[in-house]
Order: sequence, then C-alpha cells, then structure tokens
Amino acid sequence: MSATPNSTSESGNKTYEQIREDLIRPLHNNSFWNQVWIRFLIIVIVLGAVAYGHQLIKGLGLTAMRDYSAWGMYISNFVFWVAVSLIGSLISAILKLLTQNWANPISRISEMIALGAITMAGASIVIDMGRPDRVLNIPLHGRIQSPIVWDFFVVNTYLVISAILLYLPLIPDIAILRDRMTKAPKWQRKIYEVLSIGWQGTQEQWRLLKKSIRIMIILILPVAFSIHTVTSWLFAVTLRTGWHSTIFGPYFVAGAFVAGSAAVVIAMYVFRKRLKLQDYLTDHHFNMMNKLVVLTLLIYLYFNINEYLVPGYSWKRLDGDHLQELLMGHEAPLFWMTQILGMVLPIILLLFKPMRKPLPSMVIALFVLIGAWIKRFLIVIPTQFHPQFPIQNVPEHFTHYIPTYTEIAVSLATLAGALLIITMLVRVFPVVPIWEEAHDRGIHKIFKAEK
Amino acid sequence: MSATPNSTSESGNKTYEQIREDLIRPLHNNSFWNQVWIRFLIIVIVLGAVAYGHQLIKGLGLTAMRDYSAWGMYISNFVFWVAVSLIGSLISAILKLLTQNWANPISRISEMIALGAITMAGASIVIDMGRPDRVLNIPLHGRIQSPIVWDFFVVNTYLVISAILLYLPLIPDIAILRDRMTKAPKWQRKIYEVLSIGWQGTQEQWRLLKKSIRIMIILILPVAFSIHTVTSWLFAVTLRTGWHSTIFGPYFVAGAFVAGSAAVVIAMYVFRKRLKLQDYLTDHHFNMMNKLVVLTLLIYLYFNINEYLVPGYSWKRLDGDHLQELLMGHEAPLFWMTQILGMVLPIILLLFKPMRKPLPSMVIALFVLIGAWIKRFLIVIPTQFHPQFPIQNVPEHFTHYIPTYTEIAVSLATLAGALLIITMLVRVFPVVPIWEEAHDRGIHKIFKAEK
Amino acid sequence: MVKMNHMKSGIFKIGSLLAAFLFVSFFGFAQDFAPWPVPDEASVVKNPVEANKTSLEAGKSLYTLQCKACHGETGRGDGLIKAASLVSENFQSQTDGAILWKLHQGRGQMPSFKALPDDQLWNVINYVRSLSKKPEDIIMKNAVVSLFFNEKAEQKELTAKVEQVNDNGEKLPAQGIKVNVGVQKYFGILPISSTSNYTSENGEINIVFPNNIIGDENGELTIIASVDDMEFNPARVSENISWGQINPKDYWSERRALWKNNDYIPLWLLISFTVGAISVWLVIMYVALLVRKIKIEGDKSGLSD
Amino acid sequence: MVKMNHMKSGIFKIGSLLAAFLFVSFFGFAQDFAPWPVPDEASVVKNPVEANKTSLEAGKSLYTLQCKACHGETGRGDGLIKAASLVSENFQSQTDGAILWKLHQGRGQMPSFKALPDDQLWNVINYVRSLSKKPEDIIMKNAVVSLFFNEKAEQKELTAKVEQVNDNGEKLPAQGIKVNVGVQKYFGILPISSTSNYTSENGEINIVFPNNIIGDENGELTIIASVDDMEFNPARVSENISWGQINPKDYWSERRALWKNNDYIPLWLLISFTVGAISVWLVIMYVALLVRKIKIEGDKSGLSD
Repeated sequence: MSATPNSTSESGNKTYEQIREDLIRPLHNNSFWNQVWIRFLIIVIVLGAVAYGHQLIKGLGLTAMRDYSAWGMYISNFVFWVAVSLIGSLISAILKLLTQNWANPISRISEMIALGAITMAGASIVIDMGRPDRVLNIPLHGRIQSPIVWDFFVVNTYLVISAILLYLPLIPDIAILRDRMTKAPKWQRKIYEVLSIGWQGTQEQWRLLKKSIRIMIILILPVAFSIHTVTSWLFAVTLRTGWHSTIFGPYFVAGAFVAGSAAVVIAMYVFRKRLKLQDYLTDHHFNMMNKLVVLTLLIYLYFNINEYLVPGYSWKRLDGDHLQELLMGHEAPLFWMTQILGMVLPIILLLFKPMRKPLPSMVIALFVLIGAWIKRFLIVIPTQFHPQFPIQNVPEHFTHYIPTYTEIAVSLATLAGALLIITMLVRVFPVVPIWEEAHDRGIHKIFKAEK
Repeated sequence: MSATPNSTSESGNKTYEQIREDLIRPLHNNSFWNQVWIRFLIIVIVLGAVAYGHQLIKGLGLTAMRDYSAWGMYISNFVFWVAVSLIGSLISAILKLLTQNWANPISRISEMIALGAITMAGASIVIDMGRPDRVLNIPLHGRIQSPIVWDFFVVNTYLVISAILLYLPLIPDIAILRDRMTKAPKWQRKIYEVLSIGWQGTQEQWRLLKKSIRIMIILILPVAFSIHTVTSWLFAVTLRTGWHSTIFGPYFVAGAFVAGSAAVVIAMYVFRKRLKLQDYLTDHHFNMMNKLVVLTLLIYLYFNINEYLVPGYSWKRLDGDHLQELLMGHEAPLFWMTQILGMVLPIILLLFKPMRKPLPSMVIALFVLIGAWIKRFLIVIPTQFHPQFPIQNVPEHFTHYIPTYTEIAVSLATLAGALLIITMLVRVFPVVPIWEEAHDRGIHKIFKAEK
Repeated sequence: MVKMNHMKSGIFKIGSLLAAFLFVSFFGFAQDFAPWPVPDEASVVKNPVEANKTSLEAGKSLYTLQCKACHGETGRGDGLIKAASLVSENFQSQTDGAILWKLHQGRGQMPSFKALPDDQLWNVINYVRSLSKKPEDIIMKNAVVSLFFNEKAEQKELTAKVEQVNDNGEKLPAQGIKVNVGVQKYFGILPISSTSNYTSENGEINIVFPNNIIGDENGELTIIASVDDMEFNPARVSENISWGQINPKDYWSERRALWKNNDYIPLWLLISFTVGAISVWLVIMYVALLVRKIKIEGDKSGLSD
Repeated sequence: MVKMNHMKSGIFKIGSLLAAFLFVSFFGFAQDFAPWPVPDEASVVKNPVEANKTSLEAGKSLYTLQCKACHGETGRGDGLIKAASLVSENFQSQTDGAILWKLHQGRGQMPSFKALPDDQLWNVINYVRSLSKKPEDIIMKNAVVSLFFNEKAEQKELTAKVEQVNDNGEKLPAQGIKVNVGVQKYFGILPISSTSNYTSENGEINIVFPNNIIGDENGELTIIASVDDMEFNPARVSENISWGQINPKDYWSERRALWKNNDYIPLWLLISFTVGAISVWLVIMYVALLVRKIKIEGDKSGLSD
C-alpha cells in the first residue's frame, strides 16, 4: 500500500484543546446503551461461568471431545484468540517501523484488541484442561522439549508485553486525564493518579518514554512471531495428516494478521459511530486500513495455495483422505464458504475504493473475521478424524464432533470477556492517542519541554 | 527498516548538469581494465561453450548425473539464478510501492542483475537437457498439470517483464544519451536513437510512461512470486523426502530476496568504485540496503527454522535419514558453514552500523551470496540420495555426486554470461537513473512539461 | 421509554435463550439416568433363547463390540462415557422383554439396535444377566495352557495346548476351548489366532506363525496364549522366542531426544530456550526500570514546579 | 607495461587452467577405451577353474551383481554407462590371466575387484567367455513349466513343475532346475521364490504363498514362473489367481488427474492457468501499446518543435 506521510484529513485544522476534548468526551459518556452493553456482556460471562463450573465438576465429558477429536472448540478458540492478538504487533510495531504514520490513530485500538484477545487465549487453554488446578505443572514439571512449554512461556510473555505496549503510549494521555477528568468517580481518578506515575512531560521523561516504546516495539516482534509459530507447531510437529506441515508457522502468522486486521476495521467502525470520532477515524484511515486487509489477505491466499496445492498434488493416501473430506467431502461446504466469503471475495471487493468506506468495509471485515474463526475450526477438528492408527471399539457418535451447549456457552463467554476488556479500556482511556494525534497534526504544545 | 523520505546525502547539492555528466561519464570510459574484464568473460564463455558442445555430442554421460542424482549442478544453478533474478521485483516494485524512496538510485542496478540472472536461469534449464532441440516440446506437448510447463511459462514471462521494467525508466535517460553521446560509436548511437523512441519529455509522454511503469511494477509482483514458487514446486510436489514440504514456496521466495539483495550490495560496491559513483551510491544507501539484507536474512532464518524444525521434531524414518546426513552426517560441514557464514553471522555483523559501510558489507554480501549458491546445491543434490524405493544394481560411484569438469566449465560460463550481460548494460546505459536522481534531489528541469 | 422497554425485553430474550441453552445442556445430560418406562406389552415378551454356553459366548462377543465401550467390561457403567450400570438391582429387576424393548428403542447417547436380529440381542441379554451373577455362584474349572514352538524349513508353527486340571491335580486335554494367542506389542497384544480357534480333541490348536512380525533388536517376541472360556478360570502363559523380524537398534530413533524427558534434552534446545526466555525478560525488566526512572523524574520535576 | 604484462599472464593462467580442466575432462573420458597393456607375467597365469555348470552359474550371478550394470546383460558394453564390449574379438583374444589382472587393477570407471576371492573371479571369467559363444554353438534343451495352486484352510501353496521335452515330444520331470517364481507388479516381477529354488526329483518346487501381496480390486494376481538354467531354452508360464489382498478401487486415486495426461486435466487448473497466462500477456501487450503511444506522441511533438 502507499502511504500519505501526513494523516490530516477532511476534518480541517483543530486546536489542541478541541482535539483533547473530542477524545476525552467519550469517557464522560456513560449512556444507557453503554450500560446495557456492559450488562449484557456480564450476563453472557456469568452464564458461561456457570457452564464452566458445571464442566469443572462433571469433567470434560460434558464437552463433545472424544477419542477422535481430543481437541475441540476450545482449542480452535485458543488459536483464534492468539491470531487476533497478533494485530497489536502488526500495527504498533511493523507499521511504525515502516514509518506508515497513517496508522498512528489506530495503534491504540489494535493494542486494546491484542490485550483482550491474548487474555482470552490464555483463558481458553485453561478452560480446555480437565484439571485446571494443575496448570502450574507446565512450568514446574514441563519437558522443555515440548512446544506446550514454549507456548506457555510465550503466551504469558506476550500478555505482559501487550499490556506494557498499551500502557507506555498511554502515560502522557493518562496525565491529561488526571488533570482534566476531575469529575470522574473516585476509583477512576485513583487509577489515573497511579498510572500517570507523576508524568510532567519533561524532556527527560519524553526521552525515557520514547526509548521505552522503541525497545518494546522491537521486542514485541520476535515474541509475536514466536507465539503464533509455536502455536502452529503444537499441530505441525505431530505426525498427523493435515497438521504435519512445514508451512504452518508462517501460514498461521499470515492468517493472524488477516483476523486481527478485520477485527480492527470492525472496532474502528464501532468506535467511530458510538464515540463520534468521525474526525479522527476518517475515511482515509478506513481506506488505508482496508488496503492493509487486502495485503494480508493476498499473503494469506498465497500461503493457502501452498498449504493445499503441495499435498494436493501428490495426494498421498492419508493426505488424500483428509483433503477429499475437506475439498470435496463432508467439510467441503464449510471450507469453500470460508475460503470464498472470508478470503477470495473480500480481496476482490476491497480492490474497489467504494468498498473501502467505513460501512461496506465493516461488513466485509465481519465476513473475514467469522471466516477466520471457522478456518481455525476446520484446521483443528476434521484433521483428527484421519488418525494414522485406527481407533477401535468406540461408539459411532465419537466419529464426529458437534460442540455441546456447554462448550458453546463457555466459548461465547470468552468472546464476551474479550469484548468486556476492550469496552472497559475504552471506558477509561481515550481510544485515539491524544498526544500522538496532536503531534501528527503539527501541534507540539503538550510536549512541554520536548526538543 | 525505517526510511528517510529524502535521499540527498553527504554529496551536497549538485546541479542537473553535474548530475548528468557524473552519470554519463562512465559510458565514455572504455579503459584497458574494462577491455580485459570483457575479454576474460568472453574466454570463460567460449571455454564453457566448448565444454557444452562436447556435452551435446557425447550426451549427459559427461556430467556426474546418474541414477540417484538425476538433477545436478545445472539445476541448482537454475534455482540460484531464478532466486537472484527476483531482486528486480523486490527493489523496483515492493520498495517503490512501500514508498521507500532511498532505493531509487539502486533500482536500475537491481533490474540489470535481474535481467542477467533470469537469462541464465533459462539457459541453465536448456543446458540441463540431453536433447535441447526438443525444448519446444514443453509448450507444444506439455501436460498443463505439470509444474515444468508452468515454470516454462513464468520464466519466459518474467524475462520479458524484467526487460520491459528495465527499459521503461530508461527511456528518458536514453533520450539524454541520444542528445549527449554524440561521440559514441555509430552502433551505440543507433541503439540510443531507436530505443529513445522519439522521447521529448512532453507531459503526455510522462503520463503514459508513469502509467506504464506503475502497471509493470504491479504486474511483476505476482509473476515474480509465481516464478520462484513454481520453481520450488518442481521439488515440493514430488514425494521425495527433503523436498515434499509445504513451506517450499515462501521459503524459496525468502531465500531469493536474500541472494538478490547480496548481489545488489556487491554490484553497488563495484560500480561505486569502478564508475566513481561515490556521490550517488552513498554510505546512506549502503546502510539502508544492508538493513534490507538483514531483514531478508531474518525472514529467511525464520523460514529455515520452520523448514528444519518441523520434520526434525517428528524425525520420520526417511526425514530422519535425510536430516541426519544434512545436520550431523556427510553434508553437515557444508550445511553448517552455509547456515552460519551465509546467514547467522551476517545477521549479527550487519546489526552494527560500521559493518554496513561499503567495504565490510560487500565482503559480508559475498559470503551471503556464496552461501546462497551452496544452499541451493544442498537442497537439490543430497536429497536425492534417500529415495523411497531402493535403486539397485548400480556401481558404487553412482551413490555420490561430484560435478565433472564439463559441468564446472559450463556453470562458470553461465556466471560469466550473467556478468557479461550486466557489464554490457552498464557500458551502454547509466547505472543510476539520471532523471530520477535529479527528481529526488528536487531538480525538475528535465521534466520539460511535467505538471 | 418505549425504546428502552423494547431493548430490555431484547436483553431478556437473549439472556433467557442462553439460560435455556444451558438448562437443556444440563438437563440433556441428566436425562440419561431418568426413569425409562417400558410399555407393558413389551415387558411380558419372553426370552426364547436358552442361556447356554453358545448363547453366552455369542452374547459376550456382541457385547464386547457394541456395549462395552460405554457400559464397561463388567457392565458397571464405567466405560468411556458415563452409562447405566447393568449389574444394578434396578436394571436386573427388569424382564428380559423390557431390556429387549430398550435395545430396540435407544435413548439419548444409547443407540437403537433394532438393526440387529432379535436372537442376537437375546444372546446379549443372556450375557448381561450372567454379569450380575456373583463369582461364587458359578463353579469355575481350572486349566493350564502351554505353548510349543516348531520351526520347519520355511515355516514356523506354534501349538497352544490347554489341559484341564482336575481336583486331584490330574491334567487332561480340554477340547473345544477357545484360546487367544497373540504377540505382546507396545500398545497391547497383537492377535495371531483367528477368532474361532477352539482346541481339537487333544487340547491343541496349531497356528502358522506369520513371518512379518517385528521383534526387538534380536528379533525376539513375547507370545501370549490365554484361555477364553466362560467355564474356566482365566489361564495364561507367555513365552519368548526369536521368531520376529529383527528391528535394528537405530541410534537416531533411540536418541530422538525431543520426544524424551528432560534428562535427554538436547543442549542446543536448552540453551536457545533459556537464553531466549531470559533475554526477553531482561529487556522487559529494563523497560520497567526506565518507567521507574520516568516516575522518579516526574516526582523531582513535580517538586520543583 | 609491467603491470599489463602481469595481468595478461594472469589471464593466460586462468585461461590455460580452464583449458586444462576441459582437456582432462575430455581425455579422462576417452581414456576408458585407450589400450590397456597387461604385464606378461600376468597374461601367462592359467585359469584353474573348469567352466562347468556350477562355475558358470556362480559366474553369472556375480556378473549380474557387479558387471551387468555397465557391461550389459549380454556383455556388449551397453549397460548404464558406456563400457567396453566383452564379446568383441579384441577382448576375447586376451588370455584369462590378462582379464584377471584387469579385474584386479581396475581403471577409470572400472573398479578393482581385488577384494573378491580369485576363484569367484575365475567363475566370472568363465561366464564372460561363454557370452561370446554363438547360440548355435550350444545345444539347448527344451522345457515346459507349469503352475499348480493348492489352497488349504489357512495357507496357500503353489507348485511349479518343470518338465524336459525330449526330441520326440515326451515330457519328463527335470530335477535340479532353478525356477524363478514371482508376482507381476507395476514395475516388474516381485520374486516369491528364494534364490536357491531348484526342482526336486519330481521336477517340482513348492512355495508357501505369502498372504500380504496386494492384488487388484478382486485380489487377483498374475503369477509368473520361469526356468532359469543355462542348459535350457527360456520357458515361462503365467497364471492368474485371486490370492492377493483386495485393493479397493479408489475413486480419488483413480482420478488423481494431476498425474495424468491432458485429457484428464481438472477444469479449475485449466481455467486458472489459461486465464492467468492470458491476462498477464494482455497487460504486457497493453503496456506495449502505451509505449507505442509514447513514440507516436514523440513523433508528433518532434515535428511541431
């Protein structure tokens, strides 16, 4: 994609005070709809928690996981959440290092999504355990050779790094909120007070902050690539047909950027509408962001072709069984729907500029995101019905996998959980960085003593 | 990497006339050394042609290719040349689309290398044929299902596109040469006359030219990815251990960018020294170009880890046999030398700015480029000594491959051929685009009627 | 306010939908053990098949194939999923006819077996009845089984002999006894006898030993023969013999350290993982230190303001 | 000028090095057929092994293993690489001792066989001598081979019977004849007889037929038995029998269109390739058109200047 170096847009020139008030205003907005939304999420989470409690007591027999599909919806959720979480590193780190400045107003949205998603990725893994109380056995007694141990390490590390990378550029904004949000509830003011860590905007503070951010956006890259590559290796290093594929690492990473970019487009649309940020999340941002979606989709398409054409050409017996089911058999409708509605059609549509406007692109992004989830379901589940050794003496219903209500309820709760985390973050912090926005518009007023 | 938007450098401000004369001057230089170099290349080519003639008469028995290694040095040369040729698309297309303007002075070098390399890639395939007179059977009677047919198509297409992409931005420069190089030999003036196609620099001509260039840099991308992906599929769609790997497409593409970038660094160094272009190929360009080398190397390292760790973890019987030979057995010294001297060490060294200066980086690039060739040799040859079906009743010396003098002589001739093509192009055309260089320095004089 | 009411009802709808989902989910689970009334006309159907040895053996093999997975080997409902106990008072108090009806119907996770002929289902019912009999109810005979190996030029033969042991310790060849013969493999016993191997009149069965079984590095195999007869106590013998194909000790598969425990961890992996993990966290801590410095700087500057 | 001379000599050095490379390469190849003088004391060594049937058969099997690949089945030097003809006048005019010496020495692509015991090499030499005899020199006997199949409960047995045919048409069992029995597979004959299967006194060999051979979709196999004896003309019989494992006709492997010829080309591939190829070239032609427009524009503008 090509970038315009300056992201000023149709909104014209605003003063710093206008920008600040525009971006702080949503934090005062505790509207009825907001309340409804939060309570709805809480209800879903509570219902999911009840279902999970039941699963905890009765065991994983409540799920549809059986001898064949020992991994089910929870694991495909896990892969999905890890995928979505990578967007933080793509937008905040890669685009920043490539000096794509148009993405600056979007970076915080991507970091919030990343934090919500990676938290739910961790939760999904624990949910999938029959004995979650034994989770500490992984670091304590784990085999360092096992990708599970690597994954445990990188997921937790990425969680910490995501939180830090969200927090660091927030510090100057929190200082503004600390000074401006004097009418906020006490707990909220306390948060601002503590998290602003006495930010005064001195030259030395700016130097330290910029250095910290620079270090973190470089550090997040290897960790982000590791987290999804290791997640893919959980599958790829087994000998299972459909998983034992050398391309899985980059294939998952490419797919992650697709899912995350789509999530960002949806979030941009919602925030723009609900928080009235038309002047900050402009058509230009949607245009550029959707070009990024096309780019990630094209790369993902390239990896898809490689992933399916190479074994498809040779058609080894078990590969053939698996691919026949997927491409022409039982899974084919879902597979082609995902590939066409979630990948090919969005690529074609988004090549046209009108489709990159907020509303149409949000609808397309929804298809892409849902397709991304189904794709992970298709990678995790059907593969398991072609084991290399036959499984014997199992009832007929073991030979297919349909998630139970328990699994669906718990999964919906993780979705609600991620949305709640994002919602609460948006409740308390400005969704577009105030100081960066001002800076990008050529206003240096708030950079008190910056050189 | 991060880019500075403007590539003006330590050379200070030059007038258009100075720039023009600086860049045309090398074309007058028909020095003794130049003559020696060209004649040397011709001798190597003639010797290679004699060897090839002999091979043509006596048959491929003159090569070391036998029942096991039915593909030898010629095929690894082919893969190497295809790899090097991709650099044209990386620098001229990808960096341009990413608005990395620092790369403008290097784009023509990369296109010249691409043209030389892709020509020799085609030649290598024909050389590998026992009956080259039958080459037309591929398009005439080929099975469209066969990657060989796809490869035949994309190699030829890429050759044409490379030539066009080299030619288009040359047109305004050729017009300058037509007007300035009045003392050149007649054949040279004739070339300028014909190739400048009556360029007057009118607004309409500029519009058409810029449109053509824009189309070509977009068109070259899918073709460039195809050419190396299809080349990788020649290996990957077979069931052979060590080749049957889904990652091969992107793995080859990533490796190609490494080889090509290294070749560009070496060419930059040579042109800077021999053509006295210190003011145009500055330390800044070397710095940026070597950052690109590090980036491509890091991506290639990532693909290497995936390519070896996934089968290495599962260690299937034949995979294990192959990997043992490669990582710990007979091929291990060459393999680790290549991986360390050609990848890991260059990454580490190039992280330090002094190493990105012209001379040290040229030495490092030499290691990278030689490593790239050896890597392709290791991908093509040792793999073939682990067939899935045993090969019987063959003499002992069939079980290893050491290229014969014939193969070495012919291969050296292809290297000399590529160098000769590049040398002749540099003899006749300016290696740094005159109009683009002037434009980047804010001089719009030659853009007669440009808006 | 209309809008709000509308909205509220929307939330309640979604909420109750979810609640209903969960309820159905839990109830659907509990349902398996809910009462399962049988129509009277079905209960009074009589079992026409005598519970003789043939019927019990046929019933056992069908049970193993179709029922064991859920109801467990001994019918205690302790199979792969939670299923009804077939030895409970509650179950056994039904008539055979009632059980047949349930087999025909199926419910929840329990499939219908209507497709099978009734006489086979009666065999299963007879077998299931026998499960609840306490061991002391049946007087079991004792037997010993022994293995003989016989290697001809091109062919290996194996003989398993079953002898009944009388109360006075005498051994007599036992005819018509089913013997299972197999080779011990990593994940269980690989059967080499057919399912209908009954001993001949001299108490023997002969098996042509297949040539393609892979042994250890010396070709050694463990052969196991066991008596599988309802009237006999279990008897079993195992013998080692070098009749397998030689499985050469493969240095690299022995050393496939990635699959083994931490004692075998390859050094390169230990170093890469540890160095990688530690350096990432060192950088994170360094950034934490920088943040601390920002705070200190702020406190200083705040004071001087 | 010193520098220039120095340079020139450098170029000559590299050039002559390359020329030398090529020369060695060509010469190294030609050398194989250059004269190969044998010392007199080697030529006079006598062959102590009589060229009887045993020696010839041993010689043949060693020849097949070590010599055939290069010198060809009939010794005409038409194997995988170009090698000396062993039936030429030139070769056969040597003494046995001279051939032994060459076998010991090796040269170029011909390896040394010193590691093998001399008596085995003498066998080979005897065999190689026999290769040059014209067929009419030897009176070959005629034989017929026939196959019988015998299926017991658990085991399949196959009998191949060889009968010698006298001049008057009588058939008599031929003893001690080597018979090769195998199953026709895709890429050749899979041997199921051992290498030392000689017929018994009634002219038969018995083979226990392995159970694990995969047949066609009906389990049908083609069994081939052939007489492999130097004194007999080739005789061979082939019979079909359903003793193989059933190989279910697999729709998808039947239709693995990517491996087949253009008649089976999958539509999606044909379309993708054609559409892709055509569109790329359409774009190229469009750009060519633009370039033409540039030229036209230039001509116009040049005129108006």
